[in-house]
Amino acid sequence: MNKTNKKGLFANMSVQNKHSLLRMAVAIAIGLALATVLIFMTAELPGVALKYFFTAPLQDWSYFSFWIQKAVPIIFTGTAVCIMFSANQFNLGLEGAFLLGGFFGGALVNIYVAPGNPALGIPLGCLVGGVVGALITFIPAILERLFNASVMVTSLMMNYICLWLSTFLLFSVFKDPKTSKSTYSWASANKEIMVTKFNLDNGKLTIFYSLIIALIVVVIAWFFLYRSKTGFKLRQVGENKNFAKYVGLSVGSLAIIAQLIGGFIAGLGGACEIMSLYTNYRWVELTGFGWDGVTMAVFAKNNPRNVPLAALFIAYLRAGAYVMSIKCGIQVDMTKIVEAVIILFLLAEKFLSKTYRKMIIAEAEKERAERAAAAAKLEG
Amino acid sequence: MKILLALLEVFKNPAFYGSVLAVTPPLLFAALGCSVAQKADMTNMGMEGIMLISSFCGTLAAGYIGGPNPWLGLLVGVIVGALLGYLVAFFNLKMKVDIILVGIAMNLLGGGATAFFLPLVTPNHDRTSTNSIQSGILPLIKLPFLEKFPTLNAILNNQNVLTWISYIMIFVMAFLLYKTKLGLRIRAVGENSNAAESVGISSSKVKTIALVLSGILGGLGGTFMSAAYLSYFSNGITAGRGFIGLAACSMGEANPIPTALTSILFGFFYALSNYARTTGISDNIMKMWPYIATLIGVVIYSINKTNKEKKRRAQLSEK
Amino acid sequence: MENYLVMQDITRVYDNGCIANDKVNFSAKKGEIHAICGENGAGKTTLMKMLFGIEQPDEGKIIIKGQEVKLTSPTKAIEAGIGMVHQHFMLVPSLTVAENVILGIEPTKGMKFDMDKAVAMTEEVCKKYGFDIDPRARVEDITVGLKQKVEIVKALVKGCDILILDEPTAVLTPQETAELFVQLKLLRESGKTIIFISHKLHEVKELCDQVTVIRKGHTVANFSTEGVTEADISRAMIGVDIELQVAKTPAQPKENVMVVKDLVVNNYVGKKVVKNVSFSLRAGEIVGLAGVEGNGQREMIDAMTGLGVYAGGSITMLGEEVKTKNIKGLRKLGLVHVPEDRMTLGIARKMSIKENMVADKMDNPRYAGKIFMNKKTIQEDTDSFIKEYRVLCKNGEQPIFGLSGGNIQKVVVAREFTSYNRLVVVDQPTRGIDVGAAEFIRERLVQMRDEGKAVFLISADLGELMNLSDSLMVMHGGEISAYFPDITNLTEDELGFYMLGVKKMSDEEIRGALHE
Amino acid sequence: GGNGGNNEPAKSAFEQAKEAGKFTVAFVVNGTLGDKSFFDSGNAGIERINAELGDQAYGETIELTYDTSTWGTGLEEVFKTGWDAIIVGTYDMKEYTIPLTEQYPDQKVWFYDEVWNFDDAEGWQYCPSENLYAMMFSQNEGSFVVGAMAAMLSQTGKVAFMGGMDNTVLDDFYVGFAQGAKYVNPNADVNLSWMNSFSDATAGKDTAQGLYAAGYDVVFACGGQAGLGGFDQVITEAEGNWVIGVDGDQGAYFASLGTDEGNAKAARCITSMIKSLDVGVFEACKRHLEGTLPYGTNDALGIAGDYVRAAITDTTTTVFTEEQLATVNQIIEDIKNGTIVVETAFNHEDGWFTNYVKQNDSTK
Ligand SMILES: Nc1ncnc2c1ncn2[C@@H]1O[C@H](COP(=O)(O)OP(=O)(O)OP(=O)(O)O)[C@@H](O)[C@H]1O
Ligand SMILES: Nc1ncnc2c1ncn2[C@@H]1O[C@H](COP(=O)(O)OP(=O)(O)OP(=O)(O)O)[C@@H](O)[C@H]1O
Ligand SMILES: [Mg+2]
Ligand SMILES: [Mg+2]
Repeated sequence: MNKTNKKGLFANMSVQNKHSLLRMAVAIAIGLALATVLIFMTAELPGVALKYFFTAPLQDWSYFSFWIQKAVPIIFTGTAVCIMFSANQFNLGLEGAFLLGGFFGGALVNIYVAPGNPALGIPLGCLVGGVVGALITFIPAILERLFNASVMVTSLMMNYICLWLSTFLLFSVFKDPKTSKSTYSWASANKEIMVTKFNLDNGKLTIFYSLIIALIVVVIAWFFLYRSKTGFKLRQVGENKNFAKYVGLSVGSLAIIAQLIGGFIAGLGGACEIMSLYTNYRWVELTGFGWDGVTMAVFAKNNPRNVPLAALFIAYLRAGAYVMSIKCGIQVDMTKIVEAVIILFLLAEKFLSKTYRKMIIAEAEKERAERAAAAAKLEG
Repeated sequence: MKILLALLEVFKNPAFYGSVLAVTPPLLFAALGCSVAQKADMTNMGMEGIMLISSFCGTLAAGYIGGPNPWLGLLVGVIVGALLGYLVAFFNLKMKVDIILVGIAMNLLGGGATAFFLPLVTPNHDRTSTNSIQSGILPLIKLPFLEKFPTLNAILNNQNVLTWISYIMIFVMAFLLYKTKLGLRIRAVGENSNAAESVGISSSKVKTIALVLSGILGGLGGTFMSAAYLSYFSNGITAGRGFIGLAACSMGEANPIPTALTSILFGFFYALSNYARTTGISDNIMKMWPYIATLIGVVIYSINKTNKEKKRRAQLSEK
Repeated sequence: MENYLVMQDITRVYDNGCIANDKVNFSAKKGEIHAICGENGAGKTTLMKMLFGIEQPDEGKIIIKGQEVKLTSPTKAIEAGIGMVHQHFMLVPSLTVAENVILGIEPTKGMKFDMDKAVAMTEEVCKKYGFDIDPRARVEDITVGLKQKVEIVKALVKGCDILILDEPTAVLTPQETAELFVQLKLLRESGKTIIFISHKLHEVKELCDQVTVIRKGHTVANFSTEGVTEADISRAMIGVDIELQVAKTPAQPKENVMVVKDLVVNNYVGKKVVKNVSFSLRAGEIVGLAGVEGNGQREMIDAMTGLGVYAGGSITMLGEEVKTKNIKGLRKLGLVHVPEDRMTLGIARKMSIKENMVADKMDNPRYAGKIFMNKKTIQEDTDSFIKEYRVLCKNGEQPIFGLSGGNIQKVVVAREFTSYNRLVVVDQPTRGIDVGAAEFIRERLVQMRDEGKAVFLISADLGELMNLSDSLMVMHGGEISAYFPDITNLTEDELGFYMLGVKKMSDEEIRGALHE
Repeated sequence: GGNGGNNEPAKSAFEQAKEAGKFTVAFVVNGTLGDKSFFDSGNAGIERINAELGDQAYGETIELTYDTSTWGTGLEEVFKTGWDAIIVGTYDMKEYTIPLTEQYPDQKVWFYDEVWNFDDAEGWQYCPSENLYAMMFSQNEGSFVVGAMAAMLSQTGKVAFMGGMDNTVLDDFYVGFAQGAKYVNPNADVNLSWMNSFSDATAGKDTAQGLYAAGYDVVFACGGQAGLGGFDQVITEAEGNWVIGVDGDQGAYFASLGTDEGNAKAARCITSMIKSLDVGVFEACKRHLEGTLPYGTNDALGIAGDYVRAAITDTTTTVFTEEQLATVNQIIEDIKNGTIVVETAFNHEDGWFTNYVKQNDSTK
């Protein structure tokens, strides 16, 4: 059986994997081609615009930093969604979890609990953000468990409740009257911006510590899902609920655990985002990162290990588009169109199914030929 | 106390009820659209995106083709809605993409494409709304005979024609789902597609039709936003109404009348949040109410359903 | 009289390679009720699906009224005058009877669906053939018996001349059955051809004119019911070919591991399907359970293994009431279970072989610590399981859905047999797998018995049952209809009589299964 | 459209201007254009620079979008590109601007709508930049005038201020508006409502609806794009309900569209409180080129220099009597000569504004 023919990278890959890679490549190509068309349609200097769109994040450190910065929040929410989707839980409450995680954990902790004390504020902020986030996803989860209420609908409603709750608290209690929509700044306490970052090359490269936290979360999430026994159980629930029940798992509790963890990660992400990018809290709209998390999980096939790559890809598009927008006045919203198109083609099982059959048949032919050759050799 | 009195004042004001009627239609269209799809066992999560795109296209058509012609805009909005409904069906039924994820992609597309094309198609390269295109507004229905009855007059007179259509649509959809051949097939396919297939009904065809209908209603809802609520398209103009429609549909178990009542309840709280700001209650708190109400509603509904199911089982086992 | 319907040399091979029909011949005359009999899996339903256009024959032809027809869809079949009542209900619960009946041929009045016309159409058919159904009642509110009648009306209203009934009485009470028969006879009088599938031979004898017997995809007999006895039909159906004899010593039963006493189980619609069943399973003994599908075995096994609930009586395992334990608790006590439905219950499709092998072992400290899985042990043990159980695969990392059916079954068996066990419940352990693998699994079962485990074997393969079991129970109509403490002198014919309800033992004899 | 046929790597207008040695000005919008209000007004200033000072200067508007997470990077990007002067404003942008003024000492910043701390080294957000010019519009003065006009026209004695989001600049609008209304009608009830958005027109429409329904018959819609929703609402209200625009001459804008609906909106817009960012922008550029721009100071741009004023449209002259308009003119004169001292929301201790609202708004 060990007929390893060293024909390069793809030689040892199964046909399924090859095809799924091909499908991903084609989906991405379609998306990028569409982006190119859109740019040509709209830009005054399409060449320049294209250059920014495709290469900006690699052009200098500050664009590079911006690229990484854009990836961080969606690494958090993407990982969160991976865990929930792995257990087949369609809890869409991450928007709310991210927002309130940022509000309570990122902002209020640093303003009121640990002012001027990043050493306490950051870890405590992360913790509080996570707990708040977990609470947000827990509510729909427990409602489904107790009353069988559709978690998708209740979690969507939770998002808006979180939004208006936080704006209410912000405007009626915590707002700094000097500002239009921000809390007091925690920078005031220690006179300098508390966001912690690496500054390399004279401050041109700025990488926030939140990236490190995000990557740690990814690693833990991966270990959790694929190495820990609870994670294994979660995946069993996600894969086949009846099977999980049959091997003796408590399906209901595991479903809740998955949602709690997802909410925790999203809330933690919100806190990190607030603590690294801002010196005060100022979100009065849903951030959209929760939905991005779903996109990420789709791209990553529900495996946290792939999330950073997926996030970097999307963030690259977004960073490029943003620079292009500032330089050439092209709307950043273009990336959303590209993302939507990629999602649709990436997930389309029937997309390129004819090619798949052809690949399969070719593979089978090859195998048959090899076998015949081997048989001939034996005889000869 | 002062606040309660002020609220009472609001409830005594007939214009408040007129306002409830005026803010409900987009929710109603969305909810009815979700319900017709849901009846065929298709969760139309992409309602928000469908509404946005059809609103956008409708506005452009109304403004560019034949000067301000909102009726044309309505037509185009509806056609675009139908096409998008078909697109959802295509990706789900033919390409086998999970229906929820098609919906999420549709919403992404809705937000992205409208915002992206807006400056390209408006004469002033507007970034936020089509203010520089005159797309007009659908006519208000004037009922002069009502002027003798001030209360009714405040509630019913001068409502937009699309508002009336939206309420008529409740009965149209109820009729369609419960009194027509198509409705029967939609319900049959949604509940047991094997049963439908076994008598020669193509379930994917019926599901596609249901989603196209859903798209049409989404188109009406979207056009309402830009040709009745406002007179122009503005980025994110639907502001989550598609999602609320989905929730209302879920609470009304996709049956047109309960779904419509839920939407109206939602509209009630929505209007209340507008009126209550002059009573001293924080309007952010008021804005939370519709969602909390829906949340509670969904829970109560689910409890009821579970109990009913239990009772049914118990009854059966007695036999 | 000329044959009204002829199915000639029909062959159907399913995608998975299963030859469900192999040159089957079947013909029926106008105005007769023609029974098709055969064991579970003989290919009866497959044959009928081809007649109703759901499946297409790979070979052979279908001739109606002397004309060859191509039935490529149910619509075509309906046009050709064929109606079918499926083995499982094909009804939309929330719709009314009339709406269900006219689905697909809805009458309209202008834009409106014409409910009155639909009701009238339903009533007309009901009146003509003597059915008493309220056309405006919701299907979810009516009894199972009525539902079955709605299915028939559904077929009749489309003007069918040939009516297929696939096990219509499986879900009916004797009274409902009797009532149905009256109506079927009326239909016969009005000139309809009825194809009637049933495992209940007295029904066949009572109702039908002709009977065709199918065994393993072949037509084996065709009689007129006039001249044959139930025993004759039974003999034709049950042909046991014992492929291989697994050698085994006589059993030495020890203490009771599980005791089932006066068990009552209701199915999901609340119908009592297990009626006061009592027996016990002893360590060191293989107890076999025979019976035609749908006689309460499914529900009883679910109750025993904690997957389902029971309404009355008791099930105790090693003295503990099963009801009070969850599945995890039962597994701790040593209950393992190879389920019949391996694809939806036995495996997680997209997970690897390795993960499927250890899915139930996460609370075993050998395989997982407090938090993490014990990767190395899992790797080593699963590799050795794969070797021991001869699972044909590339390696343990391969997703399980890529395996053949038989190898999937080996994985399930390996998982269950290598977990801590005192009682092994195996449901159709060798269905659809090759001879070698089957023999292997059977040997393991005997080995487990010899190690002092209690084994409960449920199988549709009578050869397997008779070869492996130390004692054997037969289930019929929700009751134990026979208990053989010793099966050395048991013949397959005899067994068939009990399974098909031709014979029943005395209560005393059956009580022996409890080993008090 | 593209520039097909041109094989040369094309140069952007900015690069061309740089090569031509022009003074380049970037107007940075922390949102997007199209608000028919403040940002559009600033953009008009840029257009005026290109039109009137085009031989020496070149200006462009850069939109950072409403995505707050991009603002820091976006602003830095503008500095890095090498614009000679960067016009930016509002409180939210201040924290990003401070470090950049140090990092890019060769570039000028013209900051609007925020008071800067140039001298108190111990104080809050100290920024001793010699390159920063702060323009503060006295919106309270203009608001006083439109407040007075609102009270003159109101039949119910109830007028309302509908702001985008609560901040000191917007508070300053309210303070002037309320004081002006009370100046004409000491019993006036001046409601303060927030739309909590500068971009969502439906929020403006909804807010306005609540206000009109509660009997506030003149509404000062003060919140960019969101405020425009007030215009959509007023045309569905009965005669005798009015709206006041902000930042640009919104009445004139709607009239200029020439449609029925535009006319209807214009006919209900009694005036607009024009806050001429365009003038501010243009004047700053002109003064910079002349070398007279006072860097390192907070420059107050008030009613005196016509930086803020009440728009007079056809509607204004129709709905107000000669007499009333004369009074308005008198008020303007009195503010200019200091007879009327307009209160401001700036420079008070915390809680002052809340109290001020309580005195003027009966619902609070
Ligand atoms: N869709 C299918 N794909 C693959 N194999 C199938 C399919 N349906 C049935 N089979 C197989 O074909 C064989 C005949 O099945 P069929 O349903 O015709 O049996 P039957 O005689 O109706 O049995 P029963 O009495 O249990 O209803 C069985 O071995 C079954 O496993
Ligand atoms: N869903 C699938 N995806 C990929 N490969 C499959 C799939 N199902 C089966 N195979 C492969 O096809 C081959 C034949 O499988 P099949 O189930 O038909 O075997 P079989 O002849 O029925 O064997 P068995 O007797 O063990 O059931 C096997 O090698 C198996 O690995
Ligand atoms: Mg069958
Ligand atoms: Mg097989």
